[in-house]
Amino acid sequence: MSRHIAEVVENIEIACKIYKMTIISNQVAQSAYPGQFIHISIPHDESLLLRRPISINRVNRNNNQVDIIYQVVGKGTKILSGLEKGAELDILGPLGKGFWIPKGTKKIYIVGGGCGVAPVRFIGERWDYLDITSFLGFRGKPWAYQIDEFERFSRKVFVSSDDGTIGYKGSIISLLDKHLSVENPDLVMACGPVPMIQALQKTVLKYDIPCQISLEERMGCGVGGCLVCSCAIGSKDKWDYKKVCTDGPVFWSEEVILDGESETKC
Amino acid sequence: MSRHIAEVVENIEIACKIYKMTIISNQVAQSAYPGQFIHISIPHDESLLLRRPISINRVNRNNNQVDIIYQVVGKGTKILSGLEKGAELDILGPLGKGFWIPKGTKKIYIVGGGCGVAPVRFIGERWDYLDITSFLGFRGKPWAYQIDEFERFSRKVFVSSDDGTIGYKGSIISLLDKHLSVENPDLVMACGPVPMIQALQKTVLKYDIPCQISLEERMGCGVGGCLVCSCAIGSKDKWDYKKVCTDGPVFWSEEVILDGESETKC
Amino acid sequence: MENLKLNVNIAGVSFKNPIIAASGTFGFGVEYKEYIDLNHLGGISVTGLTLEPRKGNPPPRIAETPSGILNSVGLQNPGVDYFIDSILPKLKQYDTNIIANINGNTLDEYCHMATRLQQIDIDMLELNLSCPNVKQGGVSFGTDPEMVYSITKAVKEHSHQPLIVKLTPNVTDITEIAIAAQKGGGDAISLVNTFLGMAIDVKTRRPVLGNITGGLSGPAIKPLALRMVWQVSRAVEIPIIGMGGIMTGEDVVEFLLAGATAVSIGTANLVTPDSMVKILYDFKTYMHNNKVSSIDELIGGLIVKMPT
Amino acid sequence: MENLKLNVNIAGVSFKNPIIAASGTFGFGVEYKEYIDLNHLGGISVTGLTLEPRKGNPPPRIAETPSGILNSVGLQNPGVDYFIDSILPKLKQYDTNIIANINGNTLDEYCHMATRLQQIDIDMLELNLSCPNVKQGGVSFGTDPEMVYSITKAVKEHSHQPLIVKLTPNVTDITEIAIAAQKGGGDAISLVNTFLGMAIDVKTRRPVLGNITGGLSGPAIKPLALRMVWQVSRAVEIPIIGMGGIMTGEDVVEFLLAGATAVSIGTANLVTPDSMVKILYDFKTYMHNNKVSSIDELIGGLIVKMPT
Ligand SMILES: Cc1cc2nc3c(=O)[nH]c(=O)nc-3n(C[C@H](O)[C@H](O)[C@H](O)COP(=O)(O)OP(=O)(O)OC[C@H]3O[C@@H](n4cnc5c(N)ncnc54)[C@H](O)[C@@H]3O)c2cc1C
Ligand SMILES: Cc1cc2nc3c(=O)[nH]c(=O)nc-3n(C[C@H](O)[C@H](O)[C@H](O)COP(=O)(O)OP(=O)(O)OC[C@H]3O[C@@H](n4cnc5c(N)ncnc54)[C@H](O)[C@@H]3O)c2cc1C
Ligand SMILES: Cc1cc2nc3c(=O)[nH]c(=O)nc-3n(C[C@H](O)[C@H](O)[C@H](O)COP(=O)(O)O)c2cc1C
Ligand SMILES: Cc1cc2nc3c(=O)[nH]c(=O)nc-3n(C[C@H](O)[C@H](O)[C@H](O)COP(=O)(O)O)c2cc1C
Ligand code: FES
Ligand code: FES
Repeated sequence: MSRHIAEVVENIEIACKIYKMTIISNQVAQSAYPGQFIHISIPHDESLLLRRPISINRVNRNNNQVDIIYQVVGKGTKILSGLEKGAELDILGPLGKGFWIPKGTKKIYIVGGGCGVAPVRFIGERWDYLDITSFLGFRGKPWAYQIDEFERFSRKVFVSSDDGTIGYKGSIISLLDKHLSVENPDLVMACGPVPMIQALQKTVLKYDIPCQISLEERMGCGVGGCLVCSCAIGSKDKWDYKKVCTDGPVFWSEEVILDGESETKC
Repeated sequence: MSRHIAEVVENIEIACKIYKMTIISNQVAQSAYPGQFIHISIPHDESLLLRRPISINRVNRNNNQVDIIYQVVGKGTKILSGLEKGAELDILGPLGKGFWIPKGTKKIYIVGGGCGVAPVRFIGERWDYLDITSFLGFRGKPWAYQIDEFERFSRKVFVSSDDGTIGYKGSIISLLDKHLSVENPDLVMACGPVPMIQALQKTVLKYDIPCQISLEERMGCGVGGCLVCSCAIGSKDKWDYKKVCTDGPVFWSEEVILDGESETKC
Repeated sequence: MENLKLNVNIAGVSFKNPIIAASGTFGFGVEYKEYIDLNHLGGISVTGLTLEPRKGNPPPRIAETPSGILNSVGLQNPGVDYFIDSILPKLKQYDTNIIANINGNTLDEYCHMATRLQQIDIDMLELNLSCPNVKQGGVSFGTDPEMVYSITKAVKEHSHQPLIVKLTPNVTDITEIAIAAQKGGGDAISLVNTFLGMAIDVKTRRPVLGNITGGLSGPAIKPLALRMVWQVSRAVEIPIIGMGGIMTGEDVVEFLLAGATAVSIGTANLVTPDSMVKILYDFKTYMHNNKVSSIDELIGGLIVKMPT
Repeated sequence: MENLKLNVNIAGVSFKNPIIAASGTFGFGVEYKEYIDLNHLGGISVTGLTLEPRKGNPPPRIAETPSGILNSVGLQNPGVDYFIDSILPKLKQYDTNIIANINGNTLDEYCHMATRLQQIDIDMLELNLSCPNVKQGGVSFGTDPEMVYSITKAVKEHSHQPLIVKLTPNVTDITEIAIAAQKGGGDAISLVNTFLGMAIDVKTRRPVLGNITGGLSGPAIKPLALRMVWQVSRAVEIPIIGMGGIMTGEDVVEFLLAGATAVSIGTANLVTPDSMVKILYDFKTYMHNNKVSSIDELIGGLIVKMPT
């Protein structure tokens, strides 16, 4: 929770238009936990005012390196992708309320879709003593990344793609559904595009499995002051707008009300 | 007169906050003549919409290199100063109606003040067969540049500075005045800050010497279409707004009406 | 990209594409002929004309602001007669629509100009009721619906060409003004002109502009212009030429979706003389990539779920 | 830099420096306490309050535009009672002026809130007549001088604290509205609130904001805000709190020169939580470098040669 300057150590394209950037930030490396994000000021172009929220993919507490993974979708991420080793980034972080492990949790399923694969990797890195099974969905092979990293901490990794070019052809949630019909983990933890999250919500409800999901919403301050990052949390009859930046981005699945019109990109 | 991409070959600080940039542009190198300028789009920062007009300091027709010299005064020139070899610049040019040599001209005086020294160098480079005496005024030694270049084509170079740290202490126009009182060139050609130009106008009038001066005004298009770069040209009773970008930047001294409130920087 | 339908019809005048040079930012067109093929443009709205030649405002006339520019040209122009005699013949060599942007200090002057242009071979008249740099009794005509109505009506009676009414955005309710222009007989509406603004030099403690205030244009105003186009398109029947900060093909799409039938490009011309060709190319690329075969699919095509 | 006079007086309330957090962009202040020492601020105008708690508008509530942002928060807040009971006590621990920004749907609601706050230990009331994201019968109160006059007058009768009237810039003539606020008994004026704008996503062909339109703030609007502050400062006697796109110390100088007595910082807080400290530092640096020992030299200090 601080504003500071982080140095870029590496910035490489790891899949189609998807970049992994490693920065040095002891503040983030030492205190971040899975599901949290950093809020990045875009350098060079003053016409872009807002910071960009990007989740933490991994931290290394020994050398203070922090990895983030981002897809180039607009002007801000385009500029980020052009930064070279030695560049300086003005960041805020770590921010947000991330994933947490309720008492007694032993067996978890990790579910990631597209860019949502990046943040959930941190779960496995940090809590590798749990019994982890991972479900990763991609558009296709050119967009897939870090499957090997998940293999390191997962009992098993299931992969699917929309076009069948890697793993099963079809939605990762139908794959998850099959597994839930035979085995119950203590907890599901997920991040991904809105349609995937909506399918997930139905599935975990059906099997009555506790599930934490990480949401995305357009942000301003990132620190809880401007109220622009609202998402509807509660039940259909009784809900409130909560802040994705400080109340989330991680919420209990059954409390998240998605209207289906929210934007997604990957 | 074209829009094209020029590559930066070199960009170095040659005096306090004054940079010399060499770019490759065959369009400019082959057709530019003294007093013309290029109109540079500032890269990286989209909040800065307008191009920056910078005069041509020298061209090399053999290797298509073009030199410009600029002082860092604001955001645009600051960004220019950070460009490195290999960077690409979107430029328009060569633009404007520069200096010209009326028939029969043999002996000329070149007068430059501050940043105005940069454009008048091109006069001596191009028309070095003339009998040239140069008068260069600077704020002080840290801001002086290219005196040796003027020595190559000048019979004599006179230098002055406001603080006396280089050359005579005092205004370059009073030095010019002394010389005009004993010798009459066929033509004076000048560029410099408004107060210098105003003093020059009085001096050349006193000795009745033809004088061409190069003006600066805030610009939009640079090609004569938007009418924002106006300067008053004519006589006190009968004047019109002319365009610095296409009717100038060079005008006959006796026609230039300066109200004394125009901005200058160097 | 060759089979795209790009042409639009505005008040009976056919435009080969929706890209029109905005008045005052593209001179009389001919200044740009070495940078851009004028035949590729939908139309050109020439520099604002007045009955008599005008010198315009004292320099400096331009200031750069964040993603915008302020200008205070103040309608410098050689007068309508000079335009007709010396400029129009050159311009007529090109295959593009010519729009005469007319400006008056009085209702009489507007009518006088319309009459003078009646028999002249131009495609449309654009009634500028909105220049923020020239004031009549301190208030510009364009902020009062009744004035807009009566000037439009009077000019309409004196003009043979279809009449575009150009609105100022410096008003509380733009729809009220647009409706007045329609009621007065305007055949199309163009909006927006510039927003009144100011810049101060903290070194000299003086305004940057010689005229103190000036008109803001460029990307900074795009969200405001877009909102006005959207509001007006739902309030009137006549077509709209939208403008304000268009720099890319996608900006054109935004204005069409909001309800404009064509667009004008202003500040982009000051930035780069061949902008309009680039913008048209990018616009066609958008259509191609998004499988839009006709521009008509985009015009007014915004999908809205009205908030409850 | 230690001997600079930075304090200003607004309607009898002393501000240690001219930097005030703009309503809605700085929460209730306490959200920022880990990033900024609240004791260093001249004042904090808290998030817009309403009588009852409000949920606000559907997401997305923010869009980025060139050098600006559009927001459509729509006054999400826990209601005035919750503010008084649960938030104010925390805020009162800091040495800075607290301004309560109040918003009503009816004249009654405004008066009710003023009454409720009468005995409460806040320094000033800010009457927000200008939120573009919440409408009453389609027109916001702040665009009608008579409404402004009567609401100001009524609230003044119910309030003990000095009253700031916050104006919307979405009007034809801002001076008319400012004069009405002064006549109604307003002790100060703050301007500008946001400009109504819109952004469209060309991929989905939908508005970016859940509320379709939103309020534009940030550097894009600075030239417009500055012009309005300058106009209003020449039209009224009461002090002005200027805002709109202030991101740097030099921006503060521009607003003071134009006639503001203090300034508010909005969008800059969304960009970086400790912006105000940096802006204050840069402002002091400007004063130091330009040998300005007192802020009073800058207020209204614009040197103008009126155009003829
Ligand atoms: C908590 C959180 C964590 C995120 N983690 C990641 C991640 O690890 N990897 C990744 O690739 N992306 C992540 N995103 C999405 C990422 O923030 C956007 O893709 C990015 O901001 C787009 O910026 P741009 O300038 O390239 O796009 P533009 O479309 O040009 O951006 C315009 C504006 O919209 C905002 N915006 C656009 N898309 C989104 C979006 N999907 N979510 C939020 N704001 C958006 C931008 O921040 C900016 O303010 C995360 C978003 C949130 C809220
Ligand atoms: C024909 C011509 C030739 C010039 N040649 C040179 C040269 O050879 N070397 C040099 O150092 N400078 C030259 N100048 C001045 C140079 O254009 C400005 O110093 C430069 O544009 C400042 O840009 P900035 O972004 O750093 O300053 P900012 O103050 O941030 O610029 C803001 C805006 O004001 C304009 N502006 C500011 N100062 C001037 C100025 N003095 N003249 C015109 N526009 C200005 C900028 O172009 C920009 O649009 C020339 C100007 C003209 C008109
Ligand atoms: C330098 C300049 C001069 C202008 N002159 C005129 C004019 O003479 N008549 C007119 O109707 N509009 C004039 N305008 C307004 C433009 O036509 C256009 O409405 C406005 O700039 C918004 O579009 P933009 O953001 O693309 O520039 C002028 C604008 C600029 C920048
Ligand atoms: C996210 C956001 C929320 C706002 N909420 C309020 C509000 O509740 N009450 C109010 O008077 N102004 C509100 N405003 C307007 C600001 O206080 C300020 O007037 C405006 O943003 C212009 O200043 P800026 O350009 O520095 O942001 C809000 C602005 C933003 C960006
Ligand atoms: S982004 Fe400002 S409250 Fe969440
Ligand atoms: S800069 Fe446009 S006419 Fe000279």
